[in-house]
Amino acid sequence: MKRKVLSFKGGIHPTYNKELTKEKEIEKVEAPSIMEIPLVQHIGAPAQPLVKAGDFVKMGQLIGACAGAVSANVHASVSGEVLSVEPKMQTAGMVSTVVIENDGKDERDSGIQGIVSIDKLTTDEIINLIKDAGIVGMGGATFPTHVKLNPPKEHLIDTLIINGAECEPYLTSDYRVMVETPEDIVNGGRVLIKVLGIRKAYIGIEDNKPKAIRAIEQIIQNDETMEVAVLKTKYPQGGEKQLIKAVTSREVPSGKLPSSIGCVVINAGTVAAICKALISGMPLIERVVTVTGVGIKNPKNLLVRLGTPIRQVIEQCGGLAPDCKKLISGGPMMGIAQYTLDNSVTKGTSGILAVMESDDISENESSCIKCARCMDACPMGLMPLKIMQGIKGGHEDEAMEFNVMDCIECGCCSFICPAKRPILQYIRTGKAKMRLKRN
Amino acid sequence: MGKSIKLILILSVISLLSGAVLSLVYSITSPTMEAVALENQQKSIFEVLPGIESYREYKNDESMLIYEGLSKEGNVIGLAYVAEGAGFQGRIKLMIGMDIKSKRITEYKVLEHQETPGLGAKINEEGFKQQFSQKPWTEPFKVKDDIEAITGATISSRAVTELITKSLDEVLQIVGSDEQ
Amino acid sequence: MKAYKEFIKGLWDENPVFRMLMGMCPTLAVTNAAVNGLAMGIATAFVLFSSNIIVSLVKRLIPNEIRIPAYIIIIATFVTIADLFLAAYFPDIHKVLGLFIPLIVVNCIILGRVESFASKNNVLYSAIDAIGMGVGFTWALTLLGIIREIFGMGSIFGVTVMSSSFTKWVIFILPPGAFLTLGVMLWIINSLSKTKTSESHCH
Amino acid sequence: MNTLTVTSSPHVVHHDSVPKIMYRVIIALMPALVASVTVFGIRVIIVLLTSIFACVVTEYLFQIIRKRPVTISDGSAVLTGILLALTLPPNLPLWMTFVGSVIAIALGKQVYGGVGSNIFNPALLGRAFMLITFPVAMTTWTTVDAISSATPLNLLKMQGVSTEYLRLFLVNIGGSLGETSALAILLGGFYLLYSKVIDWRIPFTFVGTTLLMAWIAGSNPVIHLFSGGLLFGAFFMATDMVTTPLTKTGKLIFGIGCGLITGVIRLYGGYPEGVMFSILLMNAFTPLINRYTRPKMYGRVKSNG
Amino acid sequence: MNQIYLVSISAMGGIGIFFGVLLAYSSKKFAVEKDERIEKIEEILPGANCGACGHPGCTSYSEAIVNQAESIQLCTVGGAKTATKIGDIMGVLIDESLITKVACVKCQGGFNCLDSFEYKGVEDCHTASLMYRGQKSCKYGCLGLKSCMKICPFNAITMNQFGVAQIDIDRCNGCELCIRECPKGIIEMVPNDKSVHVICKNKETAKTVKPKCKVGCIGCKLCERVCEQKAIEVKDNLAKINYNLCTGCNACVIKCPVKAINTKTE
Amino acid sequence: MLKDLLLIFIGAVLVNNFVLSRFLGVCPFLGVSKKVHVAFSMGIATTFVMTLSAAATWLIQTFILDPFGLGRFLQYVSFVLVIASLVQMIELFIKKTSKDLYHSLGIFLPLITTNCAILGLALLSVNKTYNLAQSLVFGLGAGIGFTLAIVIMAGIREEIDSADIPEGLKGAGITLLTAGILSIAFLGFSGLISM
Ligand SMILES: Cc1cc2nc3c(=O)[nH]c(=O)nc-3n(C[C@H](O)[C@H](O)[C@H](O)COP(=O)(O)O)c2cc1C
Ligand SMILES: Cc1cc2nc3c(=O)[nH]c(=O)nc-3n(C[C@H](O)[C@H](O)[C@H](O)COP(=O)(O)O)c2cc1C
Ligand SMILES: Cc1cc2nc3c(=O)[nH]c(=O)nc-3n(C[C@H](O)[C@H](O)[C@H](O)COP(=O)(O)O)c2cc1C
Ligand SMILES: Cc1cc2nc3c(=O)[nH]c(=O)nc-3n(C[C@H](O)[C@H](O)[C@H](O)CO)c2cc1C
Ligand code: SF4
Ligand code: SF4
Ligand code: SF4
Ligand code: SF4
Ligand code: FES
Repeated sequence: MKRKVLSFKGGIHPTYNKELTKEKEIEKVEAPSIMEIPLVQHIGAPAQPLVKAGDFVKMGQLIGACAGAVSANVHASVSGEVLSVEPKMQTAGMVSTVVIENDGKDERDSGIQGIVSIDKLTTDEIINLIKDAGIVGMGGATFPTHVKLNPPKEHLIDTLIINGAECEPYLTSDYRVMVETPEDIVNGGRVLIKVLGIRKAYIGIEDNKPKAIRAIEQIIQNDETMEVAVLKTKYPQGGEKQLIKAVTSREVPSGKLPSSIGCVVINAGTVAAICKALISGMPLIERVVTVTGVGIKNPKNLLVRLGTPIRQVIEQCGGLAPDCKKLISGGPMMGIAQYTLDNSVTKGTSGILAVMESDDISENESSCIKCARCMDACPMGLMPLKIMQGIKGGHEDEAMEFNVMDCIECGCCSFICPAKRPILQYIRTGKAKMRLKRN
Repeated sequence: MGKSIKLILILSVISLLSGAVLSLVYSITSPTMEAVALENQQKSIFEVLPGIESYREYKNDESMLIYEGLSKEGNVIGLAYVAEGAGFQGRIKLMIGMDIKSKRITEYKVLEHQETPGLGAKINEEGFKQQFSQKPWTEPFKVKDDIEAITGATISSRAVTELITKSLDEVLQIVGSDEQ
Repeated sequence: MKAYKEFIKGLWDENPVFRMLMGMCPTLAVTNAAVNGLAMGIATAFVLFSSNIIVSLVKRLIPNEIRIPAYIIIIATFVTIADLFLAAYFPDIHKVLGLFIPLIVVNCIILGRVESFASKNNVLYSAIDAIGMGVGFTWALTLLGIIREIFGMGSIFGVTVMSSSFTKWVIFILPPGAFLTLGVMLWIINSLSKTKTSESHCH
Repeated sequence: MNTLTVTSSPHVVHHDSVPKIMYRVIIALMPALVASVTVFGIRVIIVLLTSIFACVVTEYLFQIIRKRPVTISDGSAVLTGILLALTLPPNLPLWMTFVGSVIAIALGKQVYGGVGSNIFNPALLGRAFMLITFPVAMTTWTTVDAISSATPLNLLKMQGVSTEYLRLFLVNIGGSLGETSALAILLGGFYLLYSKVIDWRIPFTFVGTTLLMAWIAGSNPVIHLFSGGLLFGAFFMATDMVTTPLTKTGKLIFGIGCGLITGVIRLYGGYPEGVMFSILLMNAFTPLINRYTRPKMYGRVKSNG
Repeated sequence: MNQIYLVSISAMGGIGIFFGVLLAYSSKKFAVEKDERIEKIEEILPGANCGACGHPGCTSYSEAIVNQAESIQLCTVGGAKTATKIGDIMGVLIDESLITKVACVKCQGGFNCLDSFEYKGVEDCHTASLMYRGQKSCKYGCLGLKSCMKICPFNAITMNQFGVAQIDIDRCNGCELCIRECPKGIIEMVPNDKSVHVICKNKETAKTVKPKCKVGCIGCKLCERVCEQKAIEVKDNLAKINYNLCTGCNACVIKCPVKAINTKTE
Repeated sequence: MLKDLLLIFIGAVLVNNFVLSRFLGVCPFLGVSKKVHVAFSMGIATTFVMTLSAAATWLIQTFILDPFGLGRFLQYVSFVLVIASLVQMIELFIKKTSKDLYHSLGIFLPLITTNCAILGLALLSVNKTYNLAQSLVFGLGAGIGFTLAIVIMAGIREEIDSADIPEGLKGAGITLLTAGILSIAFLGFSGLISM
C-alpha cells in the first residue's frame, strides 16, 4: 500500500548531507573539568540563581529556579564546586552563567528518584514533574514544555503532533533518538495523550527516514491513539505551522498559538526526554548533539551534558579543521553562528556544524532581480523581496504592510535567492527596529 | 452684506474692464486677421487652380466647401474644394483642385495634418503630390498600383489617396445633381 | 543691487523651467523647433510682465475671496491680446503655437509669480521679477527648441546645419523626445549646480 | 585559533545565481541565432557583436562613472545586447544599432539604478526608441539580397495574402533577425520552461489571447502565431522577471494584457506589429499589478479544515 | 463696430456679476474657519520634514502648534531663532536660555579597538548588533556600519580614518535623529560652543579596556587632577566633563595617556 | 452615434492621451504622482472637474459667445473665469459637506485651477465643434486618460523610490524620463483611431 505523503506549500530542497552522521550511534561524552551552565537555556525569563561561588552542587541539583509564567528550571549536570556565577556572553547573548568545577564523581542529588507507575499520577502532577525536570522544547525554540502542556482554557486541544521531521540539513540527533530508543518516544507520547486528554497523536517523520518510520511503527502497530504521519522531505517541514498544515490541513491564524486550532506540537527529542525524566527522575541535564560538517574531522552524534563548552565537544570528534572559518550552533538553515568555542551546549543545541567558508556561502551579492523565487519558497506566503525593500529603504511600516511579523525566520528566502540577498537578515533587522519603535 | 457687494462689484468691474480692453484690441486686429485668413484661402485656391483670375464660393455648408475658379473671362474653369479625413496620427485637411476641361485633378494642397515629420509629412512634398496631378476624375486609382507610397508611411499615403478618390466622387455627385 | 538680484535669479537659480519646473506643458509642447520656443517664451514673458505690473498696482483693492478669479481675468485678458496680436501679425507662428497660446493663462509661472511675487511687491520689483522670469523661461525654451530642432530636423531656426547625409532623429520632435530631452537637461543642470531642482513648484 | 566569521542564518545557499540564469537564457537563444545566421549570413554576427559591445561598454562606463561595482560579468548586459540585436531588421546601419544599444542600457536600465531596478524591458525600450527615431530604416525589411519584401504580417494587413504554414514555421524571411524560425524560438522557449527560468503563464496567455482575438476578429490565427515577434516576444521578452509581475495571478494578468494590446494594435492600430508596445505598456502596469496581487498568506484563512 | 464693444462689455459684466454673486454667496455659505497662523508658521519652519519635533512633518507641527497648543520649541533644527519667530506669531515668550547643541560620537575606537569576530552581512549597525552586540570587543564601540550617517538628513556625519562615525558640527542641526538611530547609544548631544569632550563611553576597568582598545578611557583620574576648574569627574571608570565649568584650556587633552579626551573644533 | 462617442472616448484615453501626447496637465502629472492613492484621488478630482467644465464651457460657448460673435476674443477670459469659479465653488462645497471627501479629493482642487488640461479640454472641444454629449464624453475620456497616466506614473515612482537612481536624476529628472518612455509606449496606439 502506498501511503499519502503529506506536505505544505512553499519550502525548499537543500542538500541534506545527513549521511555524515546518519548511521553513527549516539556516544556518551565525558564531562570536562570546567562546566559553564547558562541560566537561560529557554525562551522567557532567566532562571533565578540558587547557588553562589563556593557552594558544592550535586548532579541533578536545581541551581536555577523557574522564575515567572514562562521560564524553566536549570540543573547542575555534574557534581562539584561552584566557581562563580557571573554574566557571560553565550549564544543567547549576555546571560548569567554558573561555572562549576567538575569533581568527576557524578554524585547524584539525593532528591532524585524514579517513578514506578505513571498511571497513578494526575495530569497536574505530571505537568509539575515535567516543570521540575526543567524540560523545554529541544526542537530549537526552547519554549518551556510545561507551559505548552497547559494551554489557555478556551482552547480545546484535540491533536498532538510529535515533531520528528528534523528537516534541517546535517542534523540527525532526533533521528538517532527515534531509531535507537523509539519506545521512549512512544511512551512519552502516551503520557502526553493522557496529560492533554486527547485521543490522537501523530508522529510526523519525513520520508527520507524510513528506518525511523519503521522503528516507531513497529511499536505502535496495535495502538489506535498513535499514528505515523509520513511527510514529504522538504525544508521547513518541521516548522510548527507547516507541520500542522501538512498533518491536519489546518492553518494557525496569524498571531495566534497552535492551541487555538486544537494542536500541540512537541519535538521528538523532547518527548523522549520527558519519558526519561519521568522514569528515572533525573532532570534534563544532557542532550543528543550532532557534531558534523566538513570542518569536523570525525562527525558524530554525541550525548552531551548541558554546560559543556563547545570546544570540548569538538575535541571529542577529532577537533576542528584549521581552515574552518565558521562554526554554527544548530543546523545550517536556522543555526546561530558562533564567534568563540567557549560557548556552552544548552538545551536547544541540536547540532554543532563546522563549515568551510568556501563551502556554501557565496559572497557575490547582487541586486534583486525580482525573480519571485523567494516568494514561491516562503512557506508563510509572504513577499520577502518587498519586505526587504521596505526595510532597506528605512520604511519599516512598509514592511509591516507586507506582514513582516508573520515571518518564521526559516531562511528559505535567503537560501533560494539567486542574487544572494541576505533577505532574512534584513527581516530580522526590521523586526528588531519595529520592536524598538514600539517601546 | 457690505462685503459681498464689494466682492461682486470688484469682480464685475474687472470683467467689465477686461471686456472693454479686449473688444478694443479685437477691433484693431480683426481687419488684419481677416485679411490674413482671406489671403491664405486665396493662396491655396490659386495654388491648386493655376491659371484662374478669381474665384467664388459655389457651396458652403456643413458637408462641403466648394469654390469655382473663374478665368479672365469669368468662365468656370475649375473647382476647388476642401476635404478632410483620417490620417496616421490625426486628421488630414486638403484643398483639392479639379480642372473642368480635362476632367482631371490639377493638384492638392495640405491645409492641416499631424503626420510624422520626415515620414507621413512627406504628403506635403512635391515628389508625392505630383503623382496625383493629371489623374482623371473618374478612374479610381490606388496606392501601389497607381501611386507609389512614401517609404515607411504607407498609411498616410493610403489616407491621402483614399481621401482624394472618395471626396472626388462626392463632389462629382453634388455638382452633377445640381446641374440636373 | 536688489533689483539686479531679482532679475538674475530667474535666469538660473530660480529658472522657472529647469529649477522650479513651472509651465511644463508649453515647455514640452512647443519646443520642437527653436523659433517656436522663442516665440512662446516671448509671448509668455509679455503676459507675465503685464500681469505682474497690473496685479502689483491693484493688489490692495482685491479681497481674498476673489483673488484667484480676479487675477485670472487679468491674465486671460493679456493672453487674449497676445493671441490676437500674433494671429494678426505673425499668423505662421500663431498656427504652430496653436492651443498653447490660450494655455498661457493657466501656465503656472504666471499665476505663480503673480500670486507669490507681484501680490506682495511694488511695481518696480514686480516688473523686474517678470522680466527675469520671462527671460529665464525664454532662454530655456529656446535652448530646448534648438536641441530638439538640431537632432530632429538638422536645422537651427529653420536653417539647415547638418550635412545632407544626416539622418533625422525623428523622436526629438515627437512627444517622447520632449520628455526625454527635458529629463536629460535637468540631469545635466542638476549635476552642474549644487542645489537640486525642486519638485514641481506649481503644487 | 583563527577568528571566526559570524553571519546571519541561513548558512547555506542555493547554487543558482543571477549569471547562471542569464547564461541559460543566452543558451536558449542559440537556436534562433543559428537560424538567423543560416538565413541572413554573417552579417547577423556583426550586428550582434556591435550591439553586445555597445551594451557592455555603456554599462561599464556608467558604473565606473557612478563609482558602483561593475556588473557586466553577470551577463545581463550581454543578454540585452543579444535580444536587442535579434529584434532588428537585417540591414540596419550598424551605427543605429549602436545608438539603440546605448539607449537600451543607459535609458532602459542604468538610470533606474542598474540590474533589477528597471521598470521597462531595456532591449525593447532600445528597439522602440530606434523605431521612433529611425522609422524609415527600422521598417525597411530588406533581405540579404536587398530585395524589398513585405513581412507576412504586413501582407496580411495590407492585402490579406497568406503564406504557406510550414514555411512560416520553419523559415520566415522578412522579419527581424530573431524571428526567422518559429521552430528555433520554441526550442529555446521550451528549454527555458524546462530549466524553470521562466514560468509558463506569461508566454501561453500572451500567445493565447492574441490568437483568440485574431480568431474572433476573423483573421487567420496561424499566420498571427508564426509571424512577427509574437513567439519571440512572448518567450524571451515578456518573461524578463525584472519587468514583469511577481505573483502567478499577476503573470496571468500581464500575459493577457500583452495579448489584448498586441491584438488591438495588430488588428486595428496604425502599426503592423504590437508585441513590442504591448510589453512596454504592460511593463508600465507591472508596479500596479504587483500592488494589487498578493500571494495567499499562511494563516489568513477563515475556516480551518 | 460699436456694437461689439457694447455686447462684449455687457457680456463680461454679466458674467462678472454672475460669478461675483456666486462666489460671494458660496464664500459666505460655505465659509470654513482657517487659521492664517498655520501658514505663517509653516513658512518659518525649515521645511526639512525631519520629524525631530515628533510630528510627521513641518506642516503637521505647525498645525499642532496652532490647534493643539503644542510647544513652540520643538524644532531643534531651526533652534532658538525659529522658536522666537513662532513665539512672535503665537504671542508666546520663549525660554531664552535655549542653547544650541550638536551631536558627538563618543567613541574613537574603530581600528584602534579589537574585533571579536569577522562580521559579514548587511551594512547596518542595528543588524550587526543583533549578533553578539556587534563585532567590536568593546560593547561601547562604534561599529562603523554607517547607520547614523545614512539617517542624518543634513549629511553631517562621515566615517573618519579609523572607521568611526564623526560629526561635522557645522552641518549638524541637532535634530537628534542619529542619537535615536545608534544601537550602541554612543552619540550624545554636547553644547555647540564647547570643544573639549571625553570621546569614550566605556565604563569598564583599565584591566578590561586596555587589551581591547588603545584609546578607551581607563579611569586613571589624571584629567581630574590636572583640571584647574574642577570640571572633570571620573565616575564608574569614566571621565565626565561638567560643561558649565570647562573653559577649554586643553590641559586634560594634553594629559590623558590614552587620548580619550579630545577636541572637536575642526 | 454611440460608436462616434466610443471613438472620442478611446481617442482621449489612449491614442491622444492628454498628458503623454498632448502635453496637457503635465505639472500635476509630475508633482502629484508620488503615491498611488494620492495620484488616484487627484485623477478622480480632475476627471470630475473636467467633465463638469466641459459642460459649463459648452453652454457658455453655445449660448453666450456664439450668438453674439464674441468667441474670438472673449473665449479665454470667460472660460477661465468659469473654470476658476467652478473649481472654487466645488471646493467650498465639498469642504462644507464632507470632511472625508475633502481630505481625499478636495485638497487637490485648488491645484486643478492652474491645470492647463481643463482649459485645454474646453478649447479643444470648441475647436472640434463637439455637441454637448460629445463634449461630455471627451471630458470624461480626457480625465480618465489623465488618471490612467498619473496612476501608472505613481505606481512606477513608488517602485523606484528605493532604487539607486543617479543623484541628479532623482525626483523630477527620472519622472520626466519615465514619462518619455511611457509616451513611447503610448505611441503604439497611434493610428488606432484617427480623429
Ligand atoms: C523553520 C523551522 C523549522 C523547524 N524545524 C524543526 C524540525 O525539523 N524538527 C523539530 O523538531 N522542530 C523544528 N522546528 C521547531 C518547531 O516549529 C516547533 O517549535 C517544535 O517542533 C516544537 O517542539 P518543542 O517545543 O518540543 O521543540 C522548526 C521551527 C521552524 C521555525
Ligand atoms: C514614429 C513613427 C512614426 C510613423 N509615422 C507614420 C506616418 O506618419 N504615416 C505613416 O503612414 N506611417 C508612419 N509610420 C510607419 C507605420 O507605422 C508603418 O510602419 C508603415 O505605415 C507601414 O509600412 P511601409 O510603408 O513600410 O509599408 C511611423 C512609424 C513610426 C515608428
Ligand atoms: C506548456 C505547459 C503548459 C502548462 N499549462 C498548465 C495549465 O494550463 N494549468 C496548470 O495548472 N499547469 C500547467 N502547467 C504546469 C506548470 O508548469 C506547473 O507545473 C504548475 O503550474 C505548477 O504550479 P506552481 O507554479 O504553483 O508550482 C503547464 C506546463 C507547461 C510546460
Ligand atoms: C527569462 C528572461 C528574459 C529576459 N528578457 C530580457 C529582455 O527581453 N530584454 C532585456 O533587456 N533583458 C532581458 N533579460 C535580462 C535581464 O533581466 C535584463 O537585462 C534586466 O531587465 C536588467 O535589469 C531577460 C532575462 C531573463 C531571465
Ligand atoms: S524567512 Fe520569513 S520571509 Fe523568508 S521564507 Fe521564511 S517565513 Fe518567508
Ligand atoms: S529570490 Fe532574491 S532576486 Fe529573487 S525576488 Fe527574491 S530577493 Fe529578489
Ligand atoms: S548629526 Fe545627528 S543630530 Fe546632527 S543633524 Fe545629523 S542626525 Fe541630526
Ligand atoms: S555611531 Fe552608532 S550608528 Fe553610527 S556608525 Fe557608530 S555604531 Fe553605527
Ligand atoms: S503648464 Fe500645464 S499643468 Fe502646468
